Amino acid sequence: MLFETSENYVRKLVADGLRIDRRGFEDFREIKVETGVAPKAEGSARVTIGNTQVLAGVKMSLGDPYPDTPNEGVLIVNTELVPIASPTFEPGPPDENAIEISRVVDRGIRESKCIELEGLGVGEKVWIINVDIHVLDHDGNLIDASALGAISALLDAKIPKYDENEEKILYGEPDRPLPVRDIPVAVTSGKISGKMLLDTTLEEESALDARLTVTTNKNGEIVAMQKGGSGFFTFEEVERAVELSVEKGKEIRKILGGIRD
Amino acid sequence: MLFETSENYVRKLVADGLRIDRRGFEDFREIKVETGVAPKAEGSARVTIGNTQVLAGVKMSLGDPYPDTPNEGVLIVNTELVPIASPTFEPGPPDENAIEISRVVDRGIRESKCIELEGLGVGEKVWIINVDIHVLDHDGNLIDASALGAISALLDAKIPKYDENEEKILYGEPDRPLPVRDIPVAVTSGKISGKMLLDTTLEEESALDARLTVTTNKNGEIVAMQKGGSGFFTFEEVERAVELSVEKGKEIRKILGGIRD
Amino acid sequence: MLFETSENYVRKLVADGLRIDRRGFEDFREIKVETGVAPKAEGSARVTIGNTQVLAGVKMSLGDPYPDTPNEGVLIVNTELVPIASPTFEPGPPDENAIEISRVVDRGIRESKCIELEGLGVGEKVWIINVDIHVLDHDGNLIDASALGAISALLDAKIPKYDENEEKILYGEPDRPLPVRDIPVAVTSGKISGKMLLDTTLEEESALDARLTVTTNKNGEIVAMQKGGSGFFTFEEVERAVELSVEKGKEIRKILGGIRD
Amino acid sequence: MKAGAPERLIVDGKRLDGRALDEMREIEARIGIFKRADGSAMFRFGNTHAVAAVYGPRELHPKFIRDPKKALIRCRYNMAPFSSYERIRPGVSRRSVEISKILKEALSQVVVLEEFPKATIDVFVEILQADASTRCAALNAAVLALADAGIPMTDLISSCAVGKVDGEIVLDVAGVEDNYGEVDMPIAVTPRDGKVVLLQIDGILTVEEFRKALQLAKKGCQKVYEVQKSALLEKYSEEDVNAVRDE
Amino acid sequence: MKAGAPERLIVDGKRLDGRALDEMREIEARIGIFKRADGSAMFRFGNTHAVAAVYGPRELHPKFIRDPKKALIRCRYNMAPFSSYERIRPGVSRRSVEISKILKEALSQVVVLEEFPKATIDVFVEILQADASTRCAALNAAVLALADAGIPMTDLISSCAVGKVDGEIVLDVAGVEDNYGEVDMPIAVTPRDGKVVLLQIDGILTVEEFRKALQLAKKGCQKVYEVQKSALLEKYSEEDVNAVRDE
Amino acid sequence: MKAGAPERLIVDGKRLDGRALDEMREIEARIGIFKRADGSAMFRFGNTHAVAAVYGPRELHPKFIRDPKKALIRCRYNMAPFSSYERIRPGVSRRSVEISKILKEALSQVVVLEEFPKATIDVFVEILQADASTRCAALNAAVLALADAGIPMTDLISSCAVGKVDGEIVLDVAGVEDNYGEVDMPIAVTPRDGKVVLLQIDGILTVEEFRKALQLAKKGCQKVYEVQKSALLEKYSEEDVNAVRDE
Repeated sequence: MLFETSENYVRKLVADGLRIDRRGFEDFREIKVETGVAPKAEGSARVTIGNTQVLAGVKMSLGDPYPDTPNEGVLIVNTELVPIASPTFEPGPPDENAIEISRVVDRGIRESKCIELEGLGVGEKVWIINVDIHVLDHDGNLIDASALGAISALLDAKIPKYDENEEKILYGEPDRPLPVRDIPVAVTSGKISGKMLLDTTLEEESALDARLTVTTNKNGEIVAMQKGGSGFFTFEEVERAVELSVEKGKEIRKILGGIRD
Repeated sequence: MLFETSENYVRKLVADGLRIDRRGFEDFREIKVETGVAPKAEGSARVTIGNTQVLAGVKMSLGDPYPDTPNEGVLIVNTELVPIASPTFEPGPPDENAIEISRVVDRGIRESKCIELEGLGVGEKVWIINVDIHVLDHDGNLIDASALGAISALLDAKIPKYDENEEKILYGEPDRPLPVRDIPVAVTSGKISGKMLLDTTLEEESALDARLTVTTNKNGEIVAMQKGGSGFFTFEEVERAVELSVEKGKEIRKILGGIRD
Repeated sequence: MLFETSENYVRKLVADGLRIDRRGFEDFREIKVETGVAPKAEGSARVTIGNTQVLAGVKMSLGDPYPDTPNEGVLIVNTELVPIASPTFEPGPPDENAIEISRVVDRGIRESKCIELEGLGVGEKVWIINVDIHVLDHDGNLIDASALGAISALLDAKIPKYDENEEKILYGEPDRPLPVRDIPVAVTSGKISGKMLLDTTLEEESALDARLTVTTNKNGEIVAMQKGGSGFFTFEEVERAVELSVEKGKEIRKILGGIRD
Repeated sequence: MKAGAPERLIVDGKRLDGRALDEMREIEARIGIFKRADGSAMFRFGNTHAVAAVYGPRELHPKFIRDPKKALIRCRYNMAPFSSYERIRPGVSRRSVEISKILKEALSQVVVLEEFPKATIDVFVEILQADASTRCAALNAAVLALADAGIPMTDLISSCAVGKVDGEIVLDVAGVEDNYGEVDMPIAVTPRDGKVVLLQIDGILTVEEFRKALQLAKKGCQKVYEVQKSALLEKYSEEDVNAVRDE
Repeated sequence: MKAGAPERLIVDGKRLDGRALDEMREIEARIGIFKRADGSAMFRFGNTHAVAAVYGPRELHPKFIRDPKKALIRCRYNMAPFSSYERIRPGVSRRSVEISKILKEALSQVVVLEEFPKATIDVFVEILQADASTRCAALNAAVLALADAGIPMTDLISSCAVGKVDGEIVLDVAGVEDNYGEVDMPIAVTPRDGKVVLLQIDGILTVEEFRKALQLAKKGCQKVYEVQKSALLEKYSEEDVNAVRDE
Repeated sequence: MKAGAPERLIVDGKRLDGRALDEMREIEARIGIFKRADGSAMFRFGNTHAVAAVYGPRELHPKFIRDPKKALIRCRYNMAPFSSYERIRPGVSRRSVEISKILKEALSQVVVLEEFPKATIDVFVEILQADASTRCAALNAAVLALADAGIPMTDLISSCAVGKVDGEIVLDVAGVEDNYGEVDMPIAVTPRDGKVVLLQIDGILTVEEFRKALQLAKKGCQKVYEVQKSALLEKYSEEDVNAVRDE
């Protein structure tokens, strides 16, 4: 009941051109990125977008390559919507929402070819790069926050030394930075009452009809896209979402500029 | 309510010597077998018995043999009662009904020794033969239809070429037919109102007390048997079911004669 | 209702210094240990403590060592609270109670270093020692009974012969006894109505506030400890539980003296 | 570059299977293919073959997940184990969970859910043969099965994929193009209203290329719609299908 | 032919363990072996050792699976991890699911289910030692546990296996025969009515051999029945067991 | 002896990280760190970092597991995959199930469960960095999160670990000591009443050593309590926290 009232309130407000927190439709909340927060990880980052808080960690190990790319590293993205973050998150294996986040983030990284996977072989083995996204506090826009956490942790990541005689990874002893050559940024446009909004809060998402996540690279090209929600977009709205993503992607990419310095 | 009425109606009819679709107690519905329906499978078949429709596919890969038969191929039968086929089938891992079908079909193939598993080694590996039974439309007699689908798909199957230098299976490039030397056929006798019926429909199965599946080979020998259901058979009924299976098995085996031509 | 009455009755009785079966607070029920009860196991034992009945079996196979102990055998303890033993046990994977028993028993064996794991390498492989605890009848004090079953089965265990040419374990042909150099014994003190009781029955456990399991070795040293239950112990009670365990451990160890004769 | 890739995928303006850049594979659609289901249909793009069945509207269990105002659509996309050269292990994968979710969301846009409060409408799709665009074929079959089940809808859904191959934007990627192409972009629209109800991209497109791809996709979806309409009209002549509002 | 098989399994009309072709292993049965269960029993064929416990009739959850007219029997067949030379991994396998199903179906034939509408009767069987015919031992123990629990039954069930070894039909296959024999045929009958409530065959039998096997199985089941009856009578002398109708 | 162990872990009465035998690592505690949760807190021993969130009291489903007289505490202890050098696979392990159970039992001692019949209070703990004593840090964070949620409690809980390293009893085992030490003994007490609500030992202690360890643990828990109290007082000055009875 309370929930629905909130939903209707959001709809009405947006129809009137307003947002609860008085932001403009195309404004993000404050974005903060802190790296190196998990010292036993090869790379890690805490991203906050307003009250939304996501931790991402990169762990590397040696394993088998895919048969058709025998010398390339393997990227695996996993998202855990741990129950700490929301009363609606249940313990257990990732549900369809967590899986969708993982796959959208994965595609942004993979399709942008931002990681140079080609040089990541070690003998017959290759580096397996696990990117784990751990959502700690859910106040909306989890896809953008998760994607940002993932690329931040990758930018922070150092490949550990490997002792070939002992056949042992020397965790805690970084060898060289993980080769990252692009910075994909996901920007999600939400649709409420026929309007397009960026960076929706959880409250706004109760009234969300549809969302379109557009991930762009540093050249301003599209590298991945994902429509979600049971609503629709017109062709014009799709093109507008692309423009917004290109534009906001540039701004957000600047925030990450410092990680590799 | 409706269901139970149907059940009682079937019972009464059968007690009077009749079937809903006016067939004789020992008549099958029309059986159709079409092979090659899944071109990316090594072998495949669509079997329809009346409105019951089953798809079976054979996929082959290389894997480890059982320790006590190091040069023999490995047969694995799996049945999926996909929810497309019936309002009572649920998504999820195979339940006891699906498992029973798999195991009865498996035993018919395995015990009849119809596949020459002995020649299926490739170096230290052997061919793993996955027979997947996919039930698409359920109108009764799933065991007979599944068994028929499995042996039809095996008769249709060609072993793919193997590139020893690249250690790669060349799917889509058949090398030779899978060696099949017998054709086991399962015929299930259902018991309703104390009478024995062949090829029961779904509606009839609502009134089924017990069933006895007898699988025979081309010599008219028994190769496998399975009693199911909470009812019973007398010793005389068991012997009658065997006679029926031998007889009907011969007729059904003729239908498959053309697959290997 | 009945259950709660029983719980209150137990509490009142204990508060008055009495137990339902008239035992003293520090008395065990009769303990019986029979070994060799599962001839296909490398070692086995049936332990009864009053009406509580536990079967433990040791199965050995060859597998990979832990990376940091390449020449040591591997111990794995698993407990199945099979539904045969109690109306409250459900089929399915071990629940938190079964897992706790496994881990407490495991720690007693592991930390006492009672098995000489060091000599259990076979080429690149090592012996994997599976200790399976199968609870058949639950009348309380499962931890002590399970621990006793596990060490009894280990004392009974013989390493099977291994045919190096055939790379095959010759089950049923014992080579030598499993090297066991200590006998850890777990003794659990239960707390009811502020009193400490040993060897609680199932009925008493309905009124149990907390329990403290202390496992000791033949030198009378503590090798493992586990507090359970939502109640508490005072520091004095903890020390008393230790004394009781040392004392009772000696008595129980005598019962096992004959297994290796 | 993956091993085994052909040198070129487009030669003299033609694709390796002989199609023009804006040419689809052969399309086939049929409805009413199963007896047990309340509605059923098949849809085929060349060697990509999907069958769909609809059960419902029916009671939803457990009660606490019911929506008092409208029906819930549940959707399961599944690949038959023998649909692909590498056997597909039975059971859900992350890929199938994601596709099931986006199909469900697309279908929810056109079904008049308010007509069946508290109920569920279950849509099951099996991919019997897979040669790219399986999610598009699944959606095309699913919407026909819904129509066959007499479920009221505001519009159909027509879906196809465009892609980028050898630097060119092409319609209905298939076969070797699927393995070595640069971009895959499945899309679904409501043919009468032109609403985009499914859209995904894998791979790098400039904004300009994306616009071009969108236009080509519109054409492809229109082609799919024609075939879907024919399949429905075929059934029309046989029986009363006034429950299918969109025809 | 599997590696390691002995040359002959029958020498001079005797089996390798010294038994005649129609001779069973030693049989043992006892009831009331556990305290917690409502009924319990053990049954042993030589080194095949099954224990069974019955809980119920008791309330069935969740409610929607209850049968308003009769009780449901649930059955779990399980092998102890250490019952076999190769450790049995805990948890269900396809084999254990199938055996649990056929045991449940056999027991449903003799229990008077109509006396306990909406309830469940849970039958749990553990195989503590396995040397062939474990499903037969399981069923023999289960039916005794049901009797021990005072569950009304129309008859007992007695089960054994026959097989074909070195070309001969033999009773109660065991040990090396189980590994290298040609046919295994477990069967279960109601001893008074002669109803066949479980029947399976693995391996090739001519129709003539099958008839011979059936006759031998009848004899075996009768032998099992005598032992079951003794176990029940032993309990008889101790307490009132009038709930056990079949004695 | 495991490979790679340093020759000595204590040199001249100092541990390898420079601490005295009875010295803890740096401790940090904060409450109210998350927005969504009803209560939240973090607790850190050096590089061991736990965060906890509390949801509830809230309705418990399904109904038949409710306790009509009091609330149920449910607890989940989980390690983030990147909290350790070896990646922790997501999902429950036997270790995490056991720790969740003993944390739940410890918390049940101090929460006034009778105030919320039929309800559940859910306590979730994530270990973000792991360097020994994660269960102690988890419990210290959890009890603060409960206080932050305004759940009535009879006392706090303060937890730390003692151990035996190079033959000496030391406080707050960490780093290399955790890998090569002889004994680990986590303990938790209610700081005002001195009740032991969690206690485990791994490794060999004489009775005498155990007594010494208990005394050292008491001191450690008192130190933890001071930090917990400060964290609560910091919040005090900001808002009305009279629901937290133990201050």
